[in-house]
Amino acid sequence: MAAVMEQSTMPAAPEVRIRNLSVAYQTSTGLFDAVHKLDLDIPKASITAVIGESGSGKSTLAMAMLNSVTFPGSIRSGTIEYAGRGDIVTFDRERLRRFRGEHAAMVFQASQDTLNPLKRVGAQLLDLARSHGVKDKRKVLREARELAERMALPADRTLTSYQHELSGGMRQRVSIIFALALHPQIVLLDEPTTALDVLSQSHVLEIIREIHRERGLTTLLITHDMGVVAELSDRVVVMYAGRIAEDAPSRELLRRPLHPYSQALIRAIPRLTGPLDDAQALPGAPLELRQIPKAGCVFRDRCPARMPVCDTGTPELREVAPGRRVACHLEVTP
Amino acid sequence: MNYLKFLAKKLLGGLAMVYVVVTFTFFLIRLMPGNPVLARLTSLLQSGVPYQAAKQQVAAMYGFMPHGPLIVQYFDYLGQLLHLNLGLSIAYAGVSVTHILMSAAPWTIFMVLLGLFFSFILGVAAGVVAAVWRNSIIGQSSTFLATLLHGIPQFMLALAFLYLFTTEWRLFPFGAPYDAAIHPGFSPAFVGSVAYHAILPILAYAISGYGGWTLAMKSSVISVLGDEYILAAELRGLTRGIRIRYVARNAFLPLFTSLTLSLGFMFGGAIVIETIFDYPGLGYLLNNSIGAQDYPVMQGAFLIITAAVIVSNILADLLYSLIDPRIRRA
Amino acid sequence: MASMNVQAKALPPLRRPNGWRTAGRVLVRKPGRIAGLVIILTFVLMAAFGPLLYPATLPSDAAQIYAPPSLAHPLGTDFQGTDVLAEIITGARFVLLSAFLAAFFTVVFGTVIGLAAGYARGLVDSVLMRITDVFLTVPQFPLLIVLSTVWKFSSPLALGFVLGITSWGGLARAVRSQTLSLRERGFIEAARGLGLSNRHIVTKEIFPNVAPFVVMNLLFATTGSIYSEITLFFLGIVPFSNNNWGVMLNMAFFQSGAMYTTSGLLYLMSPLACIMLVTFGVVLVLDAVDEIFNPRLKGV
Amino acid sequence: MIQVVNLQKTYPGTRGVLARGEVRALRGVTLDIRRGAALALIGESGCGKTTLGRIVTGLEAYTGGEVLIDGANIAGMTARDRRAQFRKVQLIPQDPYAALNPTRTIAAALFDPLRLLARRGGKDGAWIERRAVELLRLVGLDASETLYKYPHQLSGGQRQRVVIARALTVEPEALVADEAVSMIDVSLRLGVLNLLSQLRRDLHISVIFITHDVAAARYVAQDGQTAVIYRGEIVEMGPTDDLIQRPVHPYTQSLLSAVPVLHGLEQAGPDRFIPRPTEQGESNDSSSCLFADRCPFADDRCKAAHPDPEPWAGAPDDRLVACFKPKERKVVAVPLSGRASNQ
Repeated sequence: MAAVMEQSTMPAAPEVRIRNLSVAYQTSTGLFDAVHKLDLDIPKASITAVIGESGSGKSTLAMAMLNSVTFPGSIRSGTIEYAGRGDIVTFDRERLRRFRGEHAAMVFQASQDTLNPLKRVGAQLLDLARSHGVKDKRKVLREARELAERMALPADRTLTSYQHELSGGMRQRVSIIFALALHPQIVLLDEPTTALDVLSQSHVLEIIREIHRERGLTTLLITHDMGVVAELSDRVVVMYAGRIAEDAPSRELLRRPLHPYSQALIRAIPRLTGPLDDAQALPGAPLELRQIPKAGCVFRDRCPARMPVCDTGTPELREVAPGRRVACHLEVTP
Repeated sequence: MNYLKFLAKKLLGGLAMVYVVVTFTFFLIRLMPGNPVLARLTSLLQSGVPYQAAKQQVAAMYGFMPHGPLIVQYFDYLGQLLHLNLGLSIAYAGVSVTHILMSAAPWTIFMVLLGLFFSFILGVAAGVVAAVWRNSIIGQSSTFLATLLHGIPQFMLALAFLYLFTTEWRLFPFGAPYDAAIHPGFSPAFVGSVAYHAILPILAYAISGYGGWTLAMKSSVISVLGDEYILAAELRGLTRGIRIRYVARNAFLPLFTSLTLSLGFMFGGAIVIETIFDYPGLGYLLNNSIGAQDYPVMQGAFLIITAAVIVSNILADLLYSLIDPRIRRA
Repeated sequence: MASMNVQAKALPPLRRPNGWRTAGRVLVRKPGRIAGLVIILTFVLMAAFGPLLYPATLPSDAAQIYAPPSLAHPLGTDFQGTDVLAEIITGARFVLLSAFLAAFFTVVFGTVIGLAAGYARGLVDSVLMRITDVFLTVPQFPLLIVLSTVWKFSSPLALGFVLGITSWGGLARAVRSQTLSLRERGFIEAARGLGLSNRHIVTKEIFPNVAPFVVMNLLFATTGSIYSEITLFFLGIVPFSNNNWGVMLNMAFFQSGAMYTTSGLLYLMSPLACIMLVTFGVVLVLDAVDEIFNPRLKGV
Repeated sequence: MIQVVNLQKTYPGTRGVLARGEVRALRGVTLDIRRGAALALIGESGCGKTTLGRIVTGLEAYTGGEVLIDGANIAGMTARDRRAQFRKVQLIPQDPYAALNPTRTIAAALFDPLRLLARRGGKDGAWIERRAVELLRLVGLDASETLYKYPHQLSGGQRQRVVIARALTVEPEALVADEAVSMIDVSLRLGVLNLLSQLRRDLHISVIFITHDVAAARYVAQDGQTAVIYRGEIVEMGPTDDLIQRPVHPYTQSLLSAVPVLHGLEQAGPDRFIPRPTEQGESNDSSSCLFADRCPFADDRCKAAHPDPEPWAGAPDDRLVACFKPKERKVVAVPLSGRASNQ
């Protein structure tokens, strides 16, 4: 297991290469970066988690990765290169459409209604196949049925259902079926288990893990839950206020977080064992878009280790060990 | 099974509504200051008709006796209604109201439904355009036109049409449903004449409803465009054609609520449009019956207009239930 | 910034947001809104003081029939030689007053019935909604025609009441459905759990949430009522007890054949233009309503 | 303080176009919460725990059994008395965004209930404002920064604190917190959980904490009781830490197994098993164990008869388990040896 992990976190040729990405939102008081000058490589055949709270920019990053940031947001600068496919930011409309769903697909939150309420699930799968010029449409349906069986869904009933006839947990699994239907290489999971309770969550995580391994997918997991990160991902990127605070192999981050924010996040997890006082809440609240300071460290107001330099100097994201990056003025050693 | 129940409920609701309206008009007319029935009786007596004959004449006219307990009159009236007997007209002495209404109703229903159809189809299409291309010139001018037309009262539109098309340019006739020189029948000449005479009123209906539909469809489309499943469809790479179909069908549904609300407006508008264009439908009849104090005709026209609205309402509800699986599937 | 207030721990400064001042500020924020406000105010002044400027019966001059615009008659004269401008100014009061009363009744009936049905639910709701259905289904104009046979609505109050009572259905239904969904929101349940009275919940918790919608409907209902009442006068359904814009239209169209002679065009067009101007003013102001009531734009 | 005896709630099946059979949300729940005590109710969504919370706060009616508040049976009370009783039990709902009226300031939200109390106690307006400031301080908020703000100007954590402060205005004897932290940012959740425990200690308020997050339950009810609910029944109940460390019912074990393991900090318990997902269309038949069709340890007996809660031999005084084959299993993750929590 450890060996597998080592391999996947090696900085070999990345599947996705994000450079200098800024995504801004236009508000009545100006233009604000939800994602700010972000550099990130997503290694092939691994599960990379992006963790962050509200306003961290994690969802914006996910949308940017499919070049689907919608008004009033827009990609201001940067490139998102997919291995062998090019920079998605420069794709024209038709190329972008083919790319989505065929090469990279998204699994949505259980609480989201991602199906057309007026059409049966099966008919919408056929729409998907037709949109991407699939010849053997029956194969798509057959595979969807197999996936449904694996996910403990009654296959025939599911495909003939309308959305309102499915429960939250079922919709979540149907969303996975849609994402996998066209055999994409890259899967983006947007809070896949939020709004599910623990039992459904563990089951969905199990399925994702299995299919990821079977198909050799490159998976990006967006979440706010450190537990999900620990269960599923090989590598984790901690985001705060549109910037990467820390980037490390998951187990190492949990074992020894370097950035004060990562430390605080892990310390804030209620635990089943150990003294209650071990866990502590972080003072303050996550920043809203327009509160993000232009200069200095964005985390300084909530940081227990704040220094004078944090007010003026913006900490660079620097590599402190192979595969570990931290953006903090503190001297840290892994 | 459930669907049949749903149907039955709708129909019963409609019947109950008709009953309420019938009762309402009955008592309203009976409670009028200077009861028209008594007034008629008095005027007959004054003109020298013997009491018994006058009473019979009035009874024949209104379908009931002017004296006697109200409740008896009421059930008598209901009984007559069930036989589609609405009494006799006063203005067109001796002609049965049912007969008058039957010759007027087709014109109104024909024009209102056609007007509604055109305004609905055109408005919905323009609404999609206004929403999907809302940031371009086409979309914005569609919105502007709709807002403008929606803001102009129906009678003003009708007046403008009348002035422009009949007085200024003399393009269309007005004042009759067809050319008096042509014998009614299923001949091309007759149908052509009917269409020619109906164009202006239908246009007035259609244009006065158009703006409202465009604005309603536009806001519905914009709200659907913001729904998660449309974003999901885009992220799954569905083609633009399929996505527009998803949007249009979903945005279309809420319009049925407005459709039922607009039916009353459309049929009510018959009064305005038919009066302005001198078109002999129910609205024209209703308006004229006031001046002529022709209460049986007024009452009948009011009833039949309301009934038409109720029936169209039920049809719209049924249509809706056929399109929306959330209602269709038990 | 959060640590600045450490020593100020006593009572908080009473910086309560002032609703009227915000409303004023919002109204003058865009030139369009100012224009709308000016138009509406002009007509309101016209309605308030117009009739005081002229004698009760306007003078007519048989020598001046259909006179073209001049200094003495800026909008010309009508078929009797009466000054059109004077007719417009004196006719404003009846039209605007009854339209406003109609809108007021519409909104009061619609809001009260909608709130009651949505909050009480159950039997009260069913009964109120069946009544609403009847009023929604029966077409307004035909109903008004029938009503006009029993009731001469010649005062603004009577006409406003009749127009109001025939047009509250849609609003009641909309307010009801909003109330039903608000009722399920956490803050209403909390208020009930805290033992606050039903009256408090309806007026202080639910009503502020439907208020922007209600005010918007008040404005819409005003223009809608102007149309309806003008239509009634124009068609001659309501007896002419006084001079107003609707009567002018009726006279111009049916009596004096203004459609066929260009000389009477101003007589026909003047009331039409006024109606359109009032509508235009309302539409311009309408876009400020949401901003005035949106708490996101209030306060700090 | 709050007692429920054999509480039942059955939702009638819906007739008409979208027909559904009747739903038994609660099938006879018996609980007793003393003044100042803490009770955690854990279970999956749809298990009935939220319904229970809504019933004891007076937001929903029940169809069978009894609810007693301060020893007084709610049934048979006049509406007025019932309201007064239920005022002693305040709900802290899941969604702090919906729980505050967006059109009103925090001050208005706090003043209204305070005004009721002031009227009764002959207090004046200054008392109301003073009390509001005091309550805000009690829940850890600075009144000068919150009192005259609108809800949208506060963060999720602040809002939930305001909701708690508002509940405290009527001086309740119990708080029912229904998933009260699930919509708050993770870094702030513990603060709210700690606030609830603190209020319990300082004000002697009972707390009923409803959640599917076992770890969060532990933070509020560590020295109290935890009840595990499955399909409207209590399947296991006992002192919180003992129940978490030594779960006996397979359903409790599956819930605990499902809690993500923080690999790197801890390792999975040796007996951990991944439970099967919920089957759709479970039968309403209560002549068998309701968990039998999902239970990996079920045998014929479990399908033939229905187990009732009974004391467990391993801790007969304070554990109740409704299982024919109670067995302790080590499913909870344990910290990796030599690695205490960081720093």
